[in-house]
Amino acid sequence: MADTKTNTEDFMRMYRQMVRIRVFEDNANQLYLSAKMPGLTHMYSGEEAVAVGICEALTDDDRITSTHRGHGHCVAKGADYKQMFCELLGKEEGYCRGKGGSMHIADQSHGNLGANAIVGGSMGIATGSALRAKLQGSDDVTVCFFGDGATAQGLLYEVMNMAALWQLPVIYACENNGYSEYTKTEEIAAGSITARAEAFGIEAFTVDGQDVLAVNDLSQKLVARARKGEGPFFVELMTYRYHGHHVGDINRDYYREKEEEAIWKEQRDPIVNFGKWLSEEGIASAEDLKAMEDEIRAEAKAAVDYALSAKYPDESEVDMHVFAPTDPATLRPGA
Amino acid sequence: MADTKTNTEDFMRMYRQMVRIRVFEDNANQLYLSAKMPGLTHMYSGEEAVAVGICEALTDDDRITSTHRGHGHCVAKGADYKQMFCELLGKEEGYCRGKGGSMHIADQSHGNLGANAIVGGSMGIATGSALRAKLQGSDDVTVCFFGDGATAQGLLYEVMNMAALWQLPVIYACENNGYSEYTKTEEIAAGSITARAEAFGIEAFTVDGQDVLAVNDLSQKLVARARKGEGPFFVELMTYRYHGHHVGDINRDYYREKEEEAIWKEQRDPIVNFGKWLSEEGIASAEDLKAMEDEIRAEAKAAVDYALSAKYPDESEVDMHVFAPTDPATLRPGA
Amino acid sequence: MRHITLSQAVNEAIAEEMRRDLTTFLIGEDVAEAGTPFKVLAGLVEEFGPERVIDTPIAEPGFMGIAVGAALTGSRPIVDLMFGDFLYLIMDQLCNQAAKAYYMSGGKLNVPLVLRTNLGATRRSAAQHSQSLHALVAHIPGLKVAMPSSAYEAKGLMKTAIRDNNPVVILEDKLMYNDKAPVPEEEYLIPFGEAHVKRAGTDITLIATSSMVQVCEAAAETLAAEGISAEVIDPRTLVPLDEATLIESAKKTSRVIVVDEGHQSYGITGEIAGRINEKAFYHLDAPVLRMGAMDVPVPFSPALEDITVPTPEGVTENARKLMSGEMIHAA
Amino acid sequence: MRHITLSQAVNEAIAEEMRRDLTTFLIGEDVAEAGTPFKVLAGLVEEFGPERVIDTPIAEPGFMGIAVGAALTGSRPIVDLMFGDFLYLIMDQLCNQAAKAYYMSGGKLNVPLVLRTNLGATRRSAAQHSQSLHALVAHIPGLKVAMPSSAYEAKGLMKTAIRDNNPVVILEDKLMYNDKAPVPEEEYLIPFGEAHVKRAGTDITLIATSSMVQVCEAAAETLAAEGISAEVIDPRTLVPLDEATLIESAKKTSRVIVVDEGHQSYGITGEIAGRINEKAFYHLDAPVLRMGAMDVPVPFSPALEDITVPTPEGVTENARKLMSGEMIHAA
Ligand SMILES: Cc1ncc(C[n+]2csc(CCOP(=O)(O)OP(=O)(O)O)c2C)c(N)n1
Ligand SMILES: Cc1ncc(C[n+]2csc(CCOP(=O)(O)OP(=O)(O)O)c2C)c(N)n1
Ligand SMILES: [Mg+2]
Ligand SMILES: [Mg+2]
Repeated sequence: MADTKTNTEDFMRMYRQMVRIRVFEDNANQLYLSAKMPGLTHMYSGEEAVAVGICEALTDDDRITSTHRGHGHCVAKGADYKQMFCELLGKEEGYCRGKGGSMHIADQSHGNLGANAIVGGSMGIATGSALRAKLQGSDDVTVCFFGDGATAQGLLYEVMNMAALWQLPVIYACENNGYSEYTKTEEIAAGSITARAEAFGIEAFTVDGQDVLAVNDLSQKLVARARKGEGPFFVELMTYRYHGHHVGDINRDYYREKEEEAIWKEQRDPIVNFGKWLSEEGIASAEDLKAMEDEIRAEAKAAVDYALSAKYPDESEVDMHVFAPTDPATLRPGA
Repeated sequence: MADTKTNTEDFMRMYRQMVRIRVFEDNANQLYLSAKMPGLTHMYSGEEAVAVGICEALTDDDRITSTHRGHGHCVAKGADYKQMFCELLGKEEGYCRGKGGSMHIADQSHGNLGANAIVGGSMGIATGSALRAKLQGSDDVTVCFFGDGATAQGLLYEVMNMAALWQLPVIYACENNGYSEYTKTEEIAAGSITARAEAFGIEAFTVDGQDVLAVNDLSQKLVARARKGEGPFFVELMTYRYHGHHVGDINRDYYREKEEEAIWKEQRDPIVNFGKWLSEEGIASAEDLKAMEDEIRAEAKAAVDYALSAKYPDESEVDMHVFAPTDPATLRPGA
Repeated sequence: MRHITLSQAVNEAIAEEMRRDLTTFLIGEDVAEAGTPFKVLAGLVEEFGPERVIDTPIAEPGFMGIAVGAALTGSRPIVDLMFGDFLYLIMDQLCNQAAKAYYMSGGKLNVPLVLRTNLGATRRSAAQHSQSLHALVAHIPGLKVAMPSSAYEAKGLMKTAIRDNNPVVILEDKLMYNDKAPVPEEEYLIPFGEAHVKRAGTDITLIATSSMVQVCEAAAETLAAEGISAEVIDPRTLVPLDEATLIESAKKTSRVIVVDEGHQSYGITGEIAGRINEKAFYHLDAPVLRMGAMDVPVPFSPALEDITVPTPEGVTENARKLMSGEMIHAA
Repeated sequence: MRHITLSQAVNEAIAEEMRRDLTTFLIGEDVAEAGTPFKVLAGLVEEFGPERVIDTPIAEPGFMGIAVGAALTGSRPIVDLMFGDFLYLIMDQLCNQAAKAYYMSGGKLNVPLVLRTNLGATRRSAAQHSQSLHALVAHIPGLKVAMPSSAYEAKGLMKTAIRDNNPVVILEDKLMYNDKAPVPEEEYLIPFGEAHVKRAGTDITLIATSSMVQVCEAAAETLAAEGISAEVIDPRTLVPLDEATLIESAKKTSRVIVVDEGHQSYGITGEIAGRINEKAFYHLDAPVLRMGAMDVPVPFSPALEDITVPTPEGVTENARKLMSGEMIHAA
């Protein structure tokens, strides 16, 4: 285990970020249940150690691509509650001016290239970001988040092939939460997921996605190596989603058992277990952690209230942002 | 080596089929060079042992899917010269009434589901044919031919995953001729091609694609196992194309060396080497083989002449075959 | 007559045809136990078993290709594509392979396959889950395209599609799954290429597809109260298109609005308007008006999304203008 | 002025822009040493090196996605798609990702990317290598679409495309690569959304895209000999579309034919005809005629292929009919 003294700040930030994700999702769920949120959303609760363990190994210059289950990545990469809740509610002050919503949420200024409603849709984007880094001699690294279900998309193999051939600084992070929608992973994935990456000559790892320190430790190493041009890498993170596939997926007995959910929630919760460790190590008392959580909950409540009363974009915005402007001066010869 | 006495007929048929392919391509090339053929075509010369070794392990009920380099598969699966040359020239008596041409040629009645001008485009089709066999309780096997270059297409991994999950009777036959168009395989394929199949839990094999007996031997075994429900399988066949990527690709020094071509042609020719073996084993003399070839050349010449003077489809055919008719009786309730 | 939902209608149609023809099977993501996210296929796996109601991995190009191969060799697959927006992923298998096989083989190989998917915005699902992409498939020779406007059409068109010997794309409006309509107990099929006059009228023709039929019926109701008699016509299939019925109505009323939920530009309203203008030109009192969805990606925000699609008010407004002889774009 | 081929024009445009802007790069299959099968990019890898002229494996969705990611983060990729028929393979990355990123991010992320590909039949390449699929991309909000009709346009439009901050699809006619046209030595750009009157006329307007401009110019020549003065207009970009110039001409001549090589049904002729009918209705003496390619997969046989696309004779014939006041479809 790392040197706890010097790392106290890091540990506390990781804990905080995990709680921030959990609290965000609790509020999102509440907004749905009280019919205040338009549409549906996919919650990240239970998987916090994955996003946080990885994103804490990244700088603001590093990029990520996210998924339909994107709130966790967004928070972990440094986003604010206010603009996130505004986005969730389709308000003008949202990160995407309300045009994206939950499935396209992103704090673009922190290197989040966007949640994506196409399963696997961002695999090319992440790889392309890494190609850009290599071409421009920049040492940033891109992490591509996707689920176990997304490994069925052929695009992954196309871009892994090119990433391997060109040694791109990209890390493929497969969040294996055991399910894609209402189907168990073993029913939709033949063979071995990591072996698939290895077959392309890509070093692949499996890690406990409920252990934020383990995830962070591996991520630190791989990010450092990717920066030096030793990429790409593939990581399979074993995790679990607590809620249904989306907020509306309430009765899920037909595809997964209550006992299974209970075991993960009660024995493997990434926040509870990390909290225990922090206390045991004398880094933070249970009270400290409780106080932190309370403060975060209060912040979330304020953000939700703000977002609920924030204004919608003006109707005139409907046909704005279809095309980015091009400076007319650029379009003159020689310019 | 197999029991030569009992297999004489098989050996001679394999030899004949290989020669038939070579002769077909020689004539196709000639038609191109003399500007008698519309468009371009991709020649199979040099790869004959692959198509023949595999197709000789199949029955007429077994299916294949073919590629842009499809004449070899077509001949090997039992097609006639006359209808093939007619197709190549866009004549009404062609297998596809002149509508398909070289890149869509197929003797459909022998289970050839078609050449395909989309690289990788037939991988789903072959797998679907195998799914049909399984659903309908039929014991036929489908072979999917594709090139090394096609392994870059994500579709392959999508369908291999499903074929493995559902244990389908399909054999993926990767014709590794060292090039995709003007690029060497090592520049476009990271890692190991067979390992990619193995990662999906599919048994994979590599075989010398210039040795028709080795190919046929392996194929017999895999086809038999696939019939029993032990599929899918993957085979990488190491081979070489003698001509350019297509008939128009004449100056190819910039991407491959003349010496390399010479070595394959002079030392590893599948027909010459098998012919030698047949003589050594006392199965057929050099004269017998020469006579066979002459007879085939004469047949080809006759077919070419026939095709050259055959008629084009009538203009009225242009909008025929857009939609297949549906018997109106079927469209009545209860019918 | 009993009233059932569009969802039940689709389910019944598929069940009836699967009973009738053992070569049919369903394939797609979460079609079995889950019965799709919209629950449209609920119960089918219980009746037909997992061999004929096949759950796939998330690999749209792959399972579409597999369906094409099965169809080419004697099965009749019904492919479930969870969202119409995923059409982009399967275009190659659908348009390069399925649509062209019969033609390229000179009539030797055909692809009896149904692709069912959906369209429609205003469900707060944002730009990648709200598109109405029927124009893309209608443009490709070799594909038939059907768009049911109620449970009645959903059932009758689906049954015809399954029996057709060609690839047929059926697009259902995902906001209409719970809408009820009268559907006979007795079996019926709706032939392709026969438009349906949903409401007869004499002053103006409203041609509408899918959920826009409801929109136009509502507009017609308002117009009727104002003494304007609107005829509402649902083409039901874009390919084949029943041009004759549309043109006949245009000649009768001399005024036409075409309403559709696909993006307006380079979409299907241009085709329909183009044909009517060409073939009923000398009977028209005013230009054919086109009302498609705005040419913008579908925004998430409810404040924006609702204004991207045609509404009864918008149709009514345009109809009034046409009727009042206002010289639209006359400058 | 010097005459150069369309192929050279494209090559020059790309080379000039790659010299000017170091964030540009080329990516595609066999673009480097081979310079593409059509040799359009020959020599570029020698000047710019393999880092900026990148050969890919045969993985169109993959390298398209990679280009989108590079564009989103500060590069300006030029993607080479060997045949326009492969558009089907990249539709998801192009239409769900590239086209929508700017909008979905509320204007925070943009995708400055050029996709160059081709169109055009009569090359004896059969159904999967001969399609003209511009209608599919023109329908999707967020994509600009350009179609050069000669070497001059090919150069000027390409340079503008590379400098544009949005995804631009450029479709070149693959049979025109060796066609020469006068191209200035000095640098020039052609603005998007400005149609070009290729030939002025007063009696009838022929609106034509890509190689159909040549077809219409030939027709105009024949018509001139018969005393009919035809105006030939090339929109140059479908998105944005210079509606004003088209409508102005229609108002002037009162008779219009729209000629395009995409399939006629649900293609771009409907859109252009629809807009003209709507906005120049009261000035038209006859319906706008549409001439697209036949609604059939492209056949291989030369005997069939040549009759699937519009020809000068066909255009001339239709123009004569319109001029003679023959009541087309008047029944
Ligand atoms: C291309 C595509 N296919 C299907 C869907 C519908 N869908 C949304 S999420 C999902 C399951 C994804 O599973 P996984 O990748 O494991 O991610 P998880 O939801 O478990 O985080 C599916 C099938 C989609 N959005 N995009
Ligand atoms: C989807 C697609 N991309 C690109 C092409 C152009 N193309 C035709 S053949 C070929 C090379 C194929 O290489 P390989 O699969 O190794 O087959 P080979 O030609 O060597 O037999 C390419 C790139 C195509 N026809 N289809
Ligand atoms: Mg999952
Ligand atoms: Mg090869």
